Amino acid sequence: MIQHLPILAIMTYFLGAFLTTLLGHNSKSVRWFLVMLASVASFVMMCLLIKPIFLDGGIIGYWMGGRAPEAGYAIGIGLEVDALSLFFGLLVTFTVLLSAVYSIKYISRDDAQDKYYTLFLMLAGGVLGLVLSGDLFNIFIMVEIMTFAAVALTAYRNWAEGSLESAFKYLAVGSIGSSMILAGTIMVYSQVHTLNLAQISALLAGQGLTNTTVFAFALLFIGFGVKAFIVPFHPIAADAYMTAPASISMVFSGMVNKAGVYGMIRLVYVVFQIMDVKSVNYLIVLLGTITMFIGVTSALNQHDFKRLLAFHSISQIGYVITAIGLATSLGIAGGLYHAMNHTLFKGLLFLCAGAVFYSAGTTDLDRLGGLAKRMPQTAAIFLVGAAAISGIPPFNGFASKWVIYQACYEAAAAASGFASIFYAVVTIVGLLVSVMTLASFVKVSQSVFFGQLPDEFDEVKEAPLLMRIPMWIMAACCLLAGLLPGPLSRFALQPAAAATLNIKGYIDTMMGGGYAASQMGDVTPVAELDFSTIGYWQPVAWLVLFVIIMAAVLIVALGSQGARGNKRSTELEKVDGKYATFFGGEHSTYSMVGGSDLFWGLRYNLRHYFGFLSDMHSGVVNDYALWAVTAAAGIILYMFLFL
Amino acid sequence: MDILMKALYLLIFPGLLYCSVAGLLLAGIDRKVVARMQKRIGPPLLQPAYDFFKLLGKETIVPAAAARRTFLAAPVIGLVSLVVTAVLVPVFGFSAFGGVADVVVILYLLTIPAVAIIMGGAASGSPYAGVGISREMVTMMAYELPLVIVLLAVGKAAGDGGVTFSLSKIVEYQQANGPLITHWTMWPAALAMLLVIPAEIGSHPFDVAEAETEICEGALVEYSGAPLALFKLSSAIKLYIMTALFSCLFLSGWGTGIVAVDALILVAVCAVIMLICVSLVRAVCARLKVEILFRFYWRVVAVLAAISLILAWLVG
Amino acid sequence: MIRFPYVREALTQVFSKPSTEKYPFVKKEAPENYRGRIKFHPDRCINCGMCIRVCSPGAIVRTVEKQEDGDLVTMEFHMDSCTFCQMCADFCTKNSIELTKDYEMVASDPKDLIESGTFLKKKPVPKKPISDELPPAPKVDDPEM
Amino acid sequence: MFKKLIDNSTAKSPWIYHINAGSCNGCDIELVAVLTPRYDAERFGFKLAGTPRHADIVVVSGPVTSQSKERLIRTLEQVPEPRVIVSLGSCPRSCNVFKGSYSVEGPLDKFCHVDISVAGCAPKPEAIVLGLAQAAQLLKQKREEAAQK
Repeated sequence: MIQHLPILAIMTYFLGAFLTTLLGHNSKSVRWFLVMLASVASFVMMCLLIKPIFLDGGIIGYWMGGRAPEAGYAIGIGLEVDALSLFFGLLVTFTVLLSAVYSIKYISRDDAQDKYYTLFLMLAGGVLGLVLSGDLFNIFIMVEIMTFAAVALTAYRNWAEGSLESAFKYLAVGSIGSSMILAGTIMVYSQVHTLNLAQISALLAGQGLTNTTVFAFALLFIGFGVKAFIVPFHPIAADAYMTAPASISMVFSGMVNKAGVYGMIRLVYVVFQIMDVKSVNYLIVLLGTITMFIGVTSALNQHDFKRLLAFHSISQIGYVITAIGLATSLGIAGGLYHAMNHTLFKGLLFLCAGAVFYSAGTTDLDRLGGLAKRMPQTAAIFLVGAAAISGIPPFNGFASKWVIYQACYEAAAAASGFASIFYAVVTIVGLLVSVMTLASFVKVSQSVFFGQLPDEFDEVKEAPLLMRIPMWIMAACCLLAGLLPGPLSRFALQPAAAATLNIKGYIDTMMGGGYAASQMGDVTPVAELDFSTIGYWQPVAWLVLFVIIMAAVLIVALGSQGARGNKRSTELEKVDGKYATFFGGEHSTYSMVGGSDLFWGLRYNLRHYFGFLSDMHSGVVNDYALWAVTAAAGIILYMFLFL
Repeated sequence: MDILMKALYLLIFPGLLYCSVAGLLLAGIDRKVVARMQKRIGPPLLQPAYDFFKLLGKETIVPAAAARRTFLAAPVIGLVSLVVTAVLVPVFGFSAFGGVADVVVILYLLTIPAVAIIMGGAASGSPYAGVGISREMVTMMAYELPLVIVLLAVGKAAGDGGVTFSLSKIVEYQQANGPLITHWTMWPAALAMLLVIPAEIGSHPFDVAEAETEICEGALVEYSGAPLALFKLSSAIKLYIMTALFSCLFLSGWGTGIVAVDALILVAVCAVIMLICVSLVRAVCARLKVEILFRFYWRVVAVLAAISLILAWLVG
Repeated sequence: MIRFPYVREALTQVFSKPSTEKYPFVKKEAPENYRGRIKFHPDRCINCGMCIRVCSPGAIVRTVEKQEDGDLVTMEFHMDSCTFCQMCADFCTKNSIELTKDYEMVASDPKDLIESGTFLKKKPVPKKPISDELPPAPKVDDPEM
Repeated sequence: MFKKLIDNSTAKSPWIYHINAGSCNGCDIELVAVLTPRYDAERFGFKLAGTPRHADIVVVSGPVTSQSKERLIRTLEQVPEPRVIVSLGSCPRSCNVFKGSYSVEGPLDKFCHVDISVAGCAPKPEAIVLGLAQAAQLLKQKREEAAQK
């Protein structure tokens, strides 16, 4: 039974999509029932896999139609679920479940909801199929399904300004990525005459790197890079995240770009097994560092809540890629940890943006303000998300970033000469990016939730309960993931990181025992995992701290009875100037410091850099495609030069 | 028992009581000495304590435009995180939560008080606070880069070939090899750290965020009474923590071994560090503009720290 | 980029005597010609009203009470309304207004800032029938007049 | 004991907020002179606060002009209790030479109770120090009265 679960989970999504189109056209309740059923069922199936894979350390191989390899060649389509796949599978199903719950209310005002849910489930099925697949061509097909569903969902609110445009950009640049993946698949096939990942891995390791393989690797790497939206393929992500509905933005940042990250990990570590090649490490770390820096500095410049979040999404993916590129067990664990945390807090933040959009009708930072008085719960949840993404203890972002810095700096210490300085600089950039992340979330909190409340938003209501439930769940997860790094690393991260390096097991599960040894000769030993430094803090101490803070806050909140509360500012000012905002004695008027005017000291000093960034994000799809192709050419060249 | 000891650490010795007393005393010394440098008599030594207690007795006004909960919770969060930081900074050989003490943890914990001020200011709904938090944030980004580089340089120098993020390891290294300040490679980093301290605590030439003559105390504009008292206490504790951190990074490795005596010596050392980097600079300088401040930290102080880092890599 | 001037100045000052005046504990003489608290000598006033005419803020109030043997004149100098320009004292022919060196004019009760003096201005002696002789020159220094 | 500590501290750390309600600047300059090394009001814990929310003592100078009246009242309201209002110079008490002007609405005690008046035009810094010291004592008294209630 267990080995059927992965394919069932994928099929549930696709079946749900099919049935939603068929039956859900007229009836809201049928639609919701189908969507919820599909997402809950898939999530439960993934959860059922935790025990055999995470805890028992097993790997599930599944041949569709029972077509096991014949004569040493894998002809059938295979699914292979190891701890790495399951890790991402869990993220995907969890995100889909929460997003589905959120969508019920969020999408309720739009028309063509059945199409929304169909595409939504197609997207989910595509990503889940990608991460569970053990077949390279199947991965390409899933990437295509994912991309086209994502493009259509980006343009779902086609009445909104720019949505069709950004969908077109996504389509154009995304197609470049897809075709790279297809081309890479063809190259691989021409070399080893098989499409099964396990077999490719075994054969490639046996044959060593040839020009064809290097080219194939470069193409696949670029393809998944486009799907992960690393710089310079990122402008499409910024547009797509901004114009897509918030529930879809959450899915994008929670799983669509994770699909790219998963592809990279699978490629570098399992299929091509070239994590020991220093030049590839440098390239990945460099790309990751550039991605996180450009992402965060672009975010500092944004005027739109969701677009800002989109750039942060790019930046956080940069962290993940950097950590993975370090090719140490600590780095992989940190990267996976951060990938998970990114799903949690970025999803949370996108949901907050959605709640603001739902209630106030806009996400323009220069127009919003003071919503904490009208939407206190959303504001509190947002603060949790902001603290988590900026890496403030005790939330999860801190824990994973800590591991990444540790990994970076240890890599720096282990390396010598130029490389060590390079990794040290990466650590510094990482820490700086974290501060800049904090800065831009200060900007958001000041411009959206705090500051002055403009009159036009005086009647804004709190987001409905059905939207708040997923947000609270994610907020709780953010705290838990930060407080319990020990169990998490023991039960999820260590198995996943170990699976990444357990190539022999991966191959043998699919192709039969001893296949890896027969093809590869000397089997790469599983690298030792050293998590001694992960037990870096005492969660109990932090829990105590958290309780103390809560108690203190409670005492203060209860103790100051004399202070007046949340009355309407305008009414109160008429009777009593005492509670009016100090305005140098003037009657307080709306004079909000606009979101884009914050940090002008920084912006003034870095004006040339910011100007360059503005020029770079020209908004012209030709430019973006040109960037993508140029970068692709550069990466291919690099691979040929140094591999 | 373990919990009890932790509570004791948090509340009494390296925690709340000790660091408040030390911080208020240091702030008093600072005000007195600055006054003497300016040819004045200056306030009594206990003036910061008087200020604190007076503010406790004042009325607390929450403006109608403020987001009440955040407004009141912000000072508490800032104070608690500072107390935790104080517990993590070793007093010479003594360290309350030995294994936890870590430079990155401290780096992040030190951002929380600034974030608390920013959140409180943002929640107060005042445009002055808006300007204040923007300046606070820019100041923070300005000094964070050199601070990061300094910490990494020290981590490298004290890593004995490798690197370490652990404060207790840094202290151990200094116990074995003498204070890091005796290594010439660390001199630029020490200088950079000295210049970071006044910005971190928001003292005079770098107090753009709380410029009371320009933007009415910036983020604190709407605070009164007890919350304001907590903010003032926080800034005093920050004074202690930053100077103690300096002494831990560069001057540690000795001490009598008796914790009570060590604590007193630490306060004295902190006072000396503070007189050099805070009081003297404060007495002779006029407030900077925020963009000049930013440029100064990224172009001068960060470069100083980076020199130290590179030297540590090359020599060590 | 940033200069730290006056460092030596600051350091030497730490060890030198502060230039602060220890005012509330050690009283200090006001400088020469300081125009402080008004002192009114009612015994010299002749009720000519010149001071009231020259007082620009109108800080001097005169109340007159008719009595049998003359007018009971009360001069009130409102120091909380005064500019301390000394015009009244300068114009006073009898030197009955004096601006002292007392500068500690602090009051929680506004009445403490009023300097007042009362004197009786006697009615002139009934006129004698006009004689051919010239009347004797009036005595300038007569305080009773 | 804690209460007594607060009471005593109240007299020792009075923070000043200065409002110029149309003053000619004479008194303002003298108030600043009080903070200079020569008079050094910081000896007694005085400090110029930047916002009325931090203030204990509000020092008002100048006759209250029609332009400044509204702002003055609003700012005075925003000072937390206990507070002491000190009038600096002749103008706030009586409008001085400006009385009767079409643009002057004063004096100050039309709008609020003035606790301490410092006379002089402008007052000598010593007088201001004395007045502020008295205001600090009054502050403590007010604090004790408020605490008893």
